[in-house]
Amino acid sequence: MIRKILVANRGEIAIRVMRTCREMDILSVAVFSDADRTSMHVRYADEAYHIGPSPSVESYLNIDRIIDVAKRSGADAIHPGYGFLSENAQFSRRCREEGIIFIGPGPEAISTMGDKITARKTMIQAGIPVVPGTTEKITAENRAVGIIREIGLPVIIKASAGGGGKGMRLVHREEDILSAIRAAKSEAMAAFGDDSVYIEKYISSPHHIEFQILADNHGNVIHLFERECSIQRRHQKVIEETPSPLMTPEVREEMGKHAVAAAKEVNYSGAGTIEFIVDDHLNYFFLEMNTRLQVEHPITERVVGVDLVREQIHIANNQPLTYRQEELYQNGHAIECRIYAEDPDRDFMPSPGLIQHITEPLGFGVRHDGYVYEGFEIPIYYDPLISKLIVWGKNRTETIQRMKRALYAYKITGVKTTIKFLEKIMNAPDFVSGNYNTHFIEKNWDFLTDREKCLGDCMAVAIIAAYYDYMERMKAAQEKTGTGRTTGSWKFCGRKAGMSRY
Amino acid sequence: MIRKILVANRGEIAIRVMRTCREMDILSVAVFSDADRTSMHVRYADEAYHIGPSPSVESYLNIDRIIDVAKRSGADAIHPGYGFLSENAQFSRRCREEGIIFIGPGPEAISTMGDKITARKTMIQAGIPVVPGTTEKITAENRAVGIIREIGLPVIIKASAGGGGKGMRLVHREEDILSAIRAAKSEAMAAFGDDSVYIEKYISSPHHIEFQILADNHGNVIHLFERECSIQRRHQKVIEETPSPLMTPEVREEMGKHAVAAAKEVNYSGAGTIEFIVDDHLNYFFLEMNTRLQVEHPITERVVGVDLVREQIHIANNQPLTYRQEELYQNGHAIECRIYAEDPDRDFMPSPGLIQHITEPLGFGVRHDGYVYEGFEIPIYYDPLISKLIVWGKNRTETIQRMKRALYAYKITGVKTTIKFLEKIMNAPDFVSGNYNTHFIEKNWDFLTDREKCLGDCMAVAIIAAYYDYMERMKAAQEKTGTGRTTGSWKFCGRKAGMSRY
Amino acid sequence: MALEIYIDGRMIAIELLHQKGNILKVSIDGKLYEVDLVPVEKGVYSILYKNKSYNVELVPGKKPKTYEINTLYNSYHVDIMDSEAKYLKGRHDDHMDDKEAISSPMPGKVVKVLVKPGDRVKAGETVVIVSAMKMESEYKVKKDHLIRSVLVKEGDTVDGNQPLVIIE
Amino acid sequence: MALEIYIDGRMIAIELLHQKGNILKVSIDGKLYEVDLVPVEKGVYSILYKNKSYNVELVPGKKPKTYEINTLYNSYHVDIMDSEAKYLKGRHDDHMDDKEAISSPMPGKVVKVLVKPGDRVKAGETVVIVSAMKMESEYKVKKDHLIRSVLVKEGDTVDGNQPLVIIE
Repeated sequence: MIRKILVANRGEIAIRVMRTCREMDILSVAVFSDADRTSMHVRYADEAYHIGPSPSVESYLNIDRIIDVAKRSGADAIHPGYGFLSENAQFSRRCREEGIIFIGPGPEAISTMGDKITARKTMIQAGIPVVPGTTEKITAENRAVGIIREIGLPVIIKASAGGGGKGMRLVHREEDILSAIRAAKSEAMAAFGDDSVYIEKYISSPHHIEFQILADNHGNVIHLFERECSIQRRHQKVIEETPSPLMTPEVREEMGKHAVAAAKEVNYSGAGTIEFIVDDHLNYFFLEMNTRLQVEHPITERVVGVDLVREQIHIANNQPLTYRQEELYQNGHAIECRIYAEDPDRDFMPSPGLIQHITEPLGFGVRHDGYVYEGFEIPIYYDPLISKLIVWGKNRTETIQRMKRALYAYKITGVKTTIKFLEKIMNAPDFVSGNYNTHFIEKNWDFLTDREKCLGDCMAVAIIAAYYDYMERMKAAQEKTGTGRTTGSWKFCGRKAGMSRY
Repeated sequence: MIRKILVANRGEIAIRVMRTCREMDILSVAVFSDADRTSMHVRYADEAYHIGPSPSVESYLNIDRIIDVAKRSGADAIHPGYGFLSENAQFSRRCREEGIIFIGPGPEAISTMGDKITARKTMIQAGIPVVPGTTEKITAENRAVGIIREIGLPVIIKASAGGGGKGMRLVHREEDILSAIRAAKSEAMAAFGDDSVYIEKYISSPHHIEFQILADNHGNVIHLFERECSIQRRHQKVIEETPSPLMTPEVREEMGKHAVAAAKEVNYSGAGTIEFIVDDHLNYFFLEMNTRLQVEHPITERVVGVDLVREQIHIANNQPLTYRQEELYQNGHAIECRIYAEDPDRDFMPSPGLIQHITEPLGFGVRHDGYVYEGFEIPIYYDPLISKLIVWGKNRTETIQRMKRALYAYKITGVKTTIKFLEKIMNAPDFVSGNYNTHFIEKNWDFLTDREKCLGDCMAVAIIAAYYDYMERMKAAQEKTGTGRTTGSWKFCGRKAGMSRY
Repeated sequence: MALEIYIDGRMIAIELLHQKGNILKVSIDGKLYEVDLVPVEKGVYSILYKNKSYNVELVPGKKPKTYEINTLYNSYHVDIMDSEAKYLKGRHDDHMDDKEAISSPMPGKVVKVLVKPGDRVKAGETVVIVSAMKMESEYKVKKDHLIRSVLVKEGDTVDGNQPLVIIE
Repeated sequence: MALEIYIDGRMIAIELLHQKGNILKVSIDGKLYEVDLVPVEKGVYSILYKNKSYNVELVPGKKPKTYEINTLYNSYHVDIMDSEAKYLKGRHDDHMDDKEAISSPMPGKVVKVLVKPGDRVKAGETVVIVSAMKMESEYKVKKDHLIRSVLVKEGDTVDGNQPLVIIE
């Protein structure tokens, strides 16, 4: 039985994992970089060990250091969270070699699912629909043309070695095929030194829908229904919800079965996610598998009523799953909003800095998973995610209303955040109607970036507050210099209730 | 349709009501006394009106003032919360006369249920079991003896005009009957100038179980299952949970039907609670009806999935109930802990004062309804309730574990709170086993007040922190007086990240 | 700088031997502690000692140079005993028995004053009733006393530990 | 005291006419406002104006005598224009065109410096790359320029609005 878990992560997810550890009477061990000494995960843990300089490659990605801390602290297991080493097959293997339980799948499953083309082949083998296209690298121009004709337009040409949109071309018209292939190949060669490409059918109004699965070490696999993740900005998820407004019970059941089959095909163990791309007619295709906990896992927890981290630990303890498929159902609706330290008024520029003041939204149906506190300085080195608001309602309408109420009351000063942008999404007719796909943000850009103006006397009260605050500071400063009363005594700023206290 | 609601209350319940108003696009109007200008309900509301001095009789209980604000602000309706005017028949009647919707039952239902003997008679009429005893005032000694023999020992003799335990006598033995009656009568005469008493069967291991009901203006009444409220200190509820660990499905259904019948008997409208006293064998008796929202309503909301304030507003809008009885079910388990500003180490002495620092517990399954913030001074004039932690789990065990985790992370400095006492309750074997009644706190007193001692180096780190803090203050003070550098400038305390900032 | 600290009924000598950034070497009654200490929030320090993570909350006490300190399960009252504090404590001890005050342990509002200067009260008699948060507390004398002066009147708002009545 | 405040592109004259407790009478450009104002939390004021409840959040700006102010849906940048501020602003305006700096709009770490003093760069050319929160931003010149000096080197951590390169 696991008695002590090292959480090889930081930020909200480290704390989220430690919360469940505490509920299960398991001790938690934090690791931290130079930049994170004051971070909440260090303060929340039972024990904390320094593992190196601020850049992640020298700390949170340093396998040797983390294994070393696991041994020194006597941790039985390591929970990788998401990001960092969570999908690193080498790390999973190293844990196994060192006799430490890795809370996640074995290195084989991670490797298979980590390579796009291998994953695609494996899924075809398991009878799971994949986006029509090539399963091999293509180098010859004419072969590509033939394949495209076979698949049917539109298609996307992607660099095999690629990523980040480089060497990628979308082709709508027959006459553009050749020039697009040439352009993609030459761009791929320039960027990666390899001009091989592969081709996939382009889904023109794509929905991103994923299924949560849990698999134990005894061959049992269940799914916990879907999450709709189509609200994305530059391929980064912004808002997720469950159930998907697009879904029907029949398709849900079928996709769920395919998700379970996908996990079984790779002898999966632990919590994982099968991502599908879905068109408007509910045709769905395997996209990829995330072999870890997702950022958006709480909406599933809320609607299905299962603590996914608790289940991960159960599975890592070699116990059989606590739930059978037929016991699970979706109760109500949940939406997650990700709050990033980014400035929506300046093209979402990262906004690290010192948190001056926070008001957290609370009340019925609101869960808030965060890690920052007043006086904490968000470091420049890591992900800009500050926190996640997860809201539940008996139906989608009530959930949206509640999320608006929560965003309204959520205040952070000191850094710029995406809160107001998220509020605009909640008011966008396409979101309210549930009629959206991955183009939503692009399509609604003008609406989303048009800030509402206060019609009342907002500016007047702002001016009065600034004036008053300035005058009080002047008074305080004059008192300090004017009289000799500061006698090295016991009087400090801010001890009087509610007086101006910077 | 209601568009603006005046919330005639303060503290956490005022904010809780306003949250639902915001979700329903209804404007909220706060009222406040002198002591509450900085209170969160004033800040959360859309509008706020001062209604008088700090003592509640001059502000929150002043009907004229509140009606006046309702008219000036153009509020369509008044939500009374709990306490204050919430069970005041005169206030309900006045609202009706003034053409303002009172969100609660009419004055008739409040009056009937407000008088103990009338309520008892009405319930007997409706076929609902009441505690065996007299329904009339008794003055003659020998009549009392006869009745006691009929009811059977033990019994409680209570002063008709009474309250607060005065003129109350518990009788176990036949030979004590006469002396007890005489003592009760003479004490009643001294205290209330009226020596009439009434007699009730004494339930020796009583459980306090209540049923939430909702009734619309069209004759529909439903119940939302039970809440177990037996953890009490001096008749004040401390912890509530649902489902009750004592309950069986059969008794639940039967009690639910009786609760619905009770509400129908008085033509009830709105949300209300039927309180029962229950013995170890699940014999239950009507105790009283609370004709308002209860402090502990959130555990029902969590397990049944219904926003009770939203339903109250629907009903006040003359709409039929949104739910039918057969649609409702209990999903998982929920516990509420009430956090009071009281010092458990000094006999629960009230502890008003300035909130220095708060860390709120968050994460999966945790709801926190509060109203204080850092820098807020809890007034001496009102209830010591600071906040309520409402925790959900798939079963009772998980819920207790989660509550322990939440209480562990919940920190308030500046005032004394009952947090550690609640944590002890969560660890008490009688609570963990679900085997408790209203004598729980008395029975477990030694266990509950025995504080765990830190076995590690807690005292050493406390000493080091005090030493360091003191030295830093001395340094800061010396810098201020030593050099003439404070040039009326822009430098204020606490602007540097994380430096000692009182 | 070495300092004495009064905590939990005993006097402790503490000295900072060495500091490098947030790593402190401290001697407490001769025992050596090496801790990693950083201020994190208002009045809260994060301390790592032997890799255990502690959050220590400090609230300045009502009297100068005192703290209320909370660690996870313990609360401590701490007096910093610098030379000035020692001097004052010495003086205070001398004059201790002269007269006594009945003080309110909690803030509240004076509901009733039952005595006037010159009254003689018996042990257990109530002298003042203070109300806070809907609860009334009666302040009684423990022994027979003469009321020397009454410092509050009905309706007054009082702080915690404020003297209400001086007795002899 | 009367004061000028620069907000949202215009200068506004404000004066406190009368104060009684938290009730202030204020004139803004001649228009009278009576508000109920109390400081509540660190940098937060609760203001009631015509019974509407506002929470106004103030964050001191990076430059002296400036604030970033948030009301519910609006954010304002405010400059308090006392006599010193006006004098400095006047001086600054005079010297404005002399030389320009390329500054980092956000805090981060310098990943690459692509120019050295004396280089001539063309419009649109990247001079420095700064990384923050896993995102790289390229800082470019808008017109042709001569690089006068480079103030940072690779690996440096920079603040928001810190000058990186001086151009002519």
